[in-house]
Amino acid sequence: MTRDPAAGGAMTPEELRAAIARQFGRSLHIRTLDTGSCAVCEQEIRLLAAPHYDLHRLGFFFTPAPRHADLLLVTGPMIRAFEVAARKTYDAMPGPKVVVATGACALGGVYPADPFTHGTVDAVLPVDVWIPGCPPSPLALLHGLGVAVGRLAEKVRDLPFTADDDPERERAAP
Amino acid sequence: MTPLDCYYIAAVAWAVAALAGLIAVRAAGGLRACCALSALGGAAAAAGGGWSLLHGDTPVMSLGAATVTGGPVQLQATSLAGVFAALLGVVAVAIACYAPRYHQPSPGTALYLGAYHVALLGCLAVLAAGGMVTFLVAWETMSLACYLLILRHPRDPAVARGAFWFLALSEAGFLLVVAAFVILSAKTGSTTLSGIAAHAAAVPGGWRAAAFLLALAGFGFKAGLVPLHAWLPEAHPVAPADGSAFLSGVVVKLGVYGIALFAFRLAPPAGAWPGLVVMGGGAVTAAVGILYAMAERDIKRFLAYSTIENAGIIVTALGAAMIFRASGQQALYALLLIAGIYHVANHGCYKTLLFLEAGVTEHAAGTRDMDRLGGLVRRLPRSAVIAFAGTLGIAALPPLNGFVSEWLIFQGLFQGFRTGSHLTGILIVLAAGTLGLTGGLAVYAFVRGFGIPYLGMPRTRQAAQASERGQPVLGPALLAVLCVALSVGAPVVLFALSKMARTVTGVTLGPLLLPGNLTVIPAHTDFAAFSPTYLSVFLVCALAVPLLIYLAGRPRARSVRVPVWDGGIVSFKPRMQYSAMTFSAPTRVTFDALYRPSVSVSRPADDDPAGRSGPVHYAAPVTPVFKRYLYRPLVRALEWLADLVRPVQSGDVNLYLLYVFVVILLAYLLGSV
Amino acid sequence: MTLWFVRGLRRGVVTTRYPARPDESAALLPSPPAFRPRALTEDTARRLVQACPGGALQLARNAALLFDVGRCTACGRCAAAAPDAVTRSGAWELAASTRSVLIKEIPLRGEAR
Amino acid sequence: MTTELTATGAPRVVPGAVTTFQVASPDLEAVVRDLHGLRLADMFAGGSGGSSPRAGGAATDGDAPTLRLVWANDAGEGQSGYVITETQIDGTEYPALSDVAPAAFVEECEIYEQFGIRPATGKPLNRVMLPPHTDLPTLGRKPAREPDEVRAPHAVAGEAFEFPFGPVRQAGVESLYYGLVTSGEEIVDVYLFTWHKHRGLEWRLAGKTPEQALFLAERAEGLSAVAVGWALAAAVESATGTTPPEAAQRTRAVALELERLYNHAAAMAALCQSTGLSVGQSAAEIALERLLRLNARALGHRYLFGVVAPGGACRAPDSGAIRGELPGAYGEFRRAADALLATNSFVDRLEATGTLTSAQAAALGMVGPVARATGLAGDARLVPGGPYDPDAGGPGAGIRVATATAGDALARFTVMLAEAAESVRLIGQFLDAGPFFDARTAAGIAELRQTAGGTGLGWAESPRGEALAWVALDGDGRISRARLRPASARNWRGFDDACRSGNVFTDVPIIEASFWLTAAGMAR
Repeated sequence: MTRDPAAGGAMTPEELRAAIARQFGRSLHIRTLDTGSCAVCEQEIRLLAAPHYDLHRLGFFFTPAPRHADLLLVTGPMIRAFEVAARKTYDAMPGPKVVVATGACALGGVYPADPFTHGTVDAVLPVDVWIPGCPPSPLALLHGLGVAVGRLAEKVRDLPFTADDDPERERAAP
Repeated sequence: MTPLDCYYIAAVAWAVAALAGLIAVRAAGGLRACCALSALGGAAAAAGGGWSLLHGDTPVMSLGAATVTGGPVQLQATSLAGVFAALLGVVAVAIACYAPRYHQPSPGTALYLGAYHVALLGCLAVLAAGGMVTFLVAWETMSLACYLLILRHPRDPAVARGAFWFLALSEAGFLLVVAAFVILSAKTGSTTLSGIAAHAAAVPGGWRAAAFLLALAGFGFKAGLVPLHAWLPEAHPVAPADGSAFLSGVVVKLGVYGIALFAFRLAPPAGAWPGLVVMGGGAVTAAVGILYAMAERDIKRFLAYSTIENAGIIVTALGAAMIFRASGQQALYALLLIAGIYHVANHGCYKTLLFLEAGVTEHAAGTRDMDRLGGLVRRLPRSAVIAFAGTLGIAALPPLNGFVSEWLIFQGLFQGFRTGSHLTGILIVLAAGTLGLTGGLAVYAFVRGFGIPYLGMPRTRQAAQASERGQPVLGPALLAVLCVALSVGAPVVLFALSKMARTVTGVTLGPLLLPGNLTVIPAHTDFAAFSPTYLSVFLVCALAVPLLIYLAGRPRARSVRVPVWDGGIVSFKPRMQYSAMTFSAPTRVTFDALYRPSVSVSRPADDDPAGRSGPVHYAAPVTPVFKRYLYRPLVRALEWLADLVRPVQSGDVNLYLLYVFVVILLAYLLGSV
Repeated sequence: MTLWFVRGLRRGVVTTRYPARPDESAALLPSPPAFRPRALTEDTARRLVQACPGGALQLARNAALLFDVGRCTACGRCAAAAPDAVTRSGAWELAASTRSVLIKEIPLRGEAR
Repeated sequence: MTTELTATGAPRVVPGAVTTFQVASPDLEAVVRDLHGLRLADMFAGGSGGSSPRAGGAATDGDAPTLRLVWANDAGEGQSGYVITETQIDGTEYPALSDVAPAAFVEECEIYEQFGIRPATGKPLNRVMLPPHTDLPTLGRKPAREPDEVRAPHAVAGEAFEFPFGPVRQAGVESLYYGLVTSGEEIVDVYLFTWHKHRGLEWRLAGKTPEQALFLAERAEGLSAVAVGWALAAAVESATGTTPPEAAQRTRAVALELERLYNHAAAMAALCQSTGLSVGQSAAEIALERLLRLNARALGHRYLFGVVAPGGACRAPDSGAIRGELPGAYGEFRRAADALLATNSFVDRLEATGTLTSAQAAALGMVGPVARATGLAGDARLVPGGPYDPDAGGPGAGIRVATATAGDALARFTVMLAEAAESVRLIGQFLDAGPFFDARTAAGIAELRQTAGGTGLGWAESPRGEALAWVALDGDGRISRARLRPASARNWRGFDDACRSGNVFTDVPIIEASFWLTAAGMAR
């Protein structure tokens, strides 16, 4: 895969977010890529544009053309047979570009690496942001997009996922 | 020395070339020599034509005493014919530059070149004919020679059929032309054209009308007026490329010349109706021609139909000119005559160019089927550039020449309101609308005609392996330059043409057309104006602007080159690109009534389960309306008549003697009455 | 179209204010488990690892439970396997720009160390 | 109940049960002709005894796979049931069934890819699952040679061209490749493939415990997770002779109807999108989102994952939440639907678009709304037994199966609307039918009886139509061969016929939305 600086492959997330904040300001275009999902992540992504979530108000837009896309929202376990198409899509995007692995499949939670699938997206594409969840709800996706462009802080960093009688618990719960 | 002397030089050169062709073309050297002579003749004819434009008509001069033609050969260089002669010369030069690389030295080529040069002679004689007998003999010579040059490969049945279509229709036309001439000369008692023109007053209106209509039909066969156009799409594809270039570039124009001859020089019928008839016929021809062109995938058939369209445009202009003359609008009369003749010159150039390039394509890629070509712009860059110039010209896009003449024609037609009669005005504007539709479709058709073969991916292996090594370039390139010149140098051309118009119509257009400073106005200062020269310059500059902007603002960072976005499919295949037929599908759907396509989809056997792999055959051929509903019945009727008269041909000598006797008797009786 | 216009007016605004304001509908979402170290003995942990279908839970060498939040599908099988040791974390803003921060180390109960 | 069936013996469908017949390979074709009154619901190979492939390894070339045909009787009136014919295939060929029953064609291709056995007639087989030029593990013997590419040579001779669409299509939809062969306007032909989404689920399921298998089965086609999960659970239960508690059955039924509701709302949104009616799309999506939130509140997951478990159900629905929310959410749905039906620009685009005749639908074995829109009244919920059976304590008055006759996109849409109304009624009845179990103590799950091997067929009516699952268990209760057949695996094969019914290629998105299938379900 082409990992030239212009294509944003080898940037550190900080540089990348700086570049995005500089270049895209308040409008960022999203290309989605299904590498073998079960169609639920796609439904949730479609709902991002629905009245309840309306990601356009935040300056995000879906675009069918990777040429116009700044952010690649990848779902599914990256099936090997789809690798060519995935690389093509990534290469077709102008840099700097962000790759967001979306959903437990894309993070290796459902399918192991085996003859059929790579198991995770980052086996093929340089992932910049990971969004857990099966499926990640539209709210989680919004948060993920916010993290991707550096508008929202990551909260998961200081979540211990240990319960009872430690103060962290309160911060974790909404 | 007069323009005629140039014609003599041309004639001699071509006659020698014909002989040289017949004798010497077994060797490449002979081929080149023959073509050199041909080019010399062409140059002479062009010079003579141009000269006679400015010089005006020469007096009729007769050669020799009684000859085979039954009377002295009468010649005259008229300025109307001058334009056509100049075009003839230019086309001859271009083809002479083209032929040596296109043809292989062979007996077939020898015969072909012989016939071709005889055809050139015939055309020249038609244009230089001062007398009706000379004209008719020359005309027939030209037709027969053209028939022979179409028959380059006589053993191929398709070729034979195409050639026969040409011969049959030209003979039919010839009879009508003869009838027209006979009427006029009988009524005027003169056999020279200028004589007929002089005594035109003596011809009763009815006879004038009859003569004119006969001539219109007769020459209409050559000019390809619908529905008399059937030979063009049949003959053009089967003839060699330069042959079909010659047919479209010159022979068709001679039909136009004949119509102009009868409409403007010889006894033209009075009243507006003949003009309306001509204009209507022209408009219909233009529309039908371009519509059928949209349904063609064979490049040469496509170009042939586009020739029909352009002939229609020219004839429309001439018809409008007749109308304006009848309504006393002398300036517009002259303007439209000029515009029509201008279009003759333009079309002669770019259509010849395009046919020659079609020949290059056919030799380089081995097919004329657009849907088997593609991507030629990379394989044949030079011919792509040249063909692009021709395409811009024929699509009437500035800065090429087609735009100038069509602009003038439209400006003339839009002034139909000046005729005074509402009905006429409306009809003229209707014709303008039809031409507008035609022009739009022409752009569409030639986006297809250039885009499908030259752009995209090669659709077949031959197309992918096409190479322009050894392919002729000079001839088409010459014509491309001429196309640009005819547009940039429009004021000069118009100056010459206005001289011609003055000789023909007696109207001095000068300042009404060219107020100086390279501007052109359509006969009335209060209507419109533009300057082809400045427009061309401006367009070139305008082209430079985005380039400069790009150069100024191009990204400083290293740009990344990635393949075309194809939706991520594994491999993009040539069959996934627009084909010629699918590109024109919208038109074919819109004008369903005309095309009557018979759609047929055939899949693997119906008992097969859905989704089984298998080829799907799809075809939507267009119904050849005119052939089926006009010509086939005619042919049937002829055969029926032939059967009727067969008994007369018993083969019994005595019976034939009886016929002779009866005829003599009748002649005697009639004579004594 | 007027019909739709009127409907839209009558329908009013349903759009969430997130991220400006928190969205209460997030409380309904399935969320990854949170573990009670007190109740997390070694064999409980082993049961949890067994129960997890996505391999999000693993036993680390230093007797800690490795919980990969990224691979967790919040299927609830671990909670079913050991209700006393596992509860609902309620966390849902889990996006991370570093894969490693999604992998949590849950200490097992004291005497296991 | 396994009996011999000769070519002449008429098959006997036992209502509400699965009757299995042994058919000798030579008789198979004749039997298929006899059975042709029934609907060929599925066809698969493998699972012959205990010698089936384990996870990670293909079977040895030696074993002769068993060919199983599943036939459904859609008679309704308590007569519905299933018939399975088992045939031992020796060698590499079996009688060509797709010539008799066209519905079998796609399965013939799958079986060739997975087991290397093919119909006796040498006719070409398409590529369905296996990507080209890959050496993926298969369930049985590898095919002798690569299957043909779909619609390999298109001899459209320039009069038409292939409009390539996908696999990466517009944003927010699944990867799916269409070849639209169009003459510029109308569609001459359509073919599609989804092998780039093939996740080898059936290969993965081999060797899994039923619990692990269900986790994957739900993700075979996430938008009908409940139906596929239920089908697999039911298959396991019938293989082990377990009967889940009634409360759990009702839970599954509630979940299934909730799934139907949100799917039809989503289909409505997709239809609006495909017709460019964004106001309608927003209205439909408001309804959809409310239904999804209802799912989350009632059963803990927006898409109802993890509700069904082998032997019962993990979670009990929150009756109060459903009673409180459903009327409002469905009201949104209903109002949007009514407004759409009153919008001519919308209705006109759907009318006479993507028409499928009932003859085609029957020949291709269509299921669900697609089939019902052509007048075929099949519905897996009509099979006696289970929570829907009025005689077994199910909702009164049974199920009113909504059908239409036109077979076009509009008919499918109206069928969906009627089904949504019916689902609301059914949910109400299930909630009234009695108390659910307490979810915290897993009382909803009956212990699976350990049996030495055994096979079972399970079914459920997903929003897209009948979902089937078949399992063979080995001695220690693990799955030795599982067959998943979501409705999408069936209905895509009717898609190209619907597209070819005189449509222009801007109709294809509408047809796709009105079918409302998933590529995931087809590729598995």
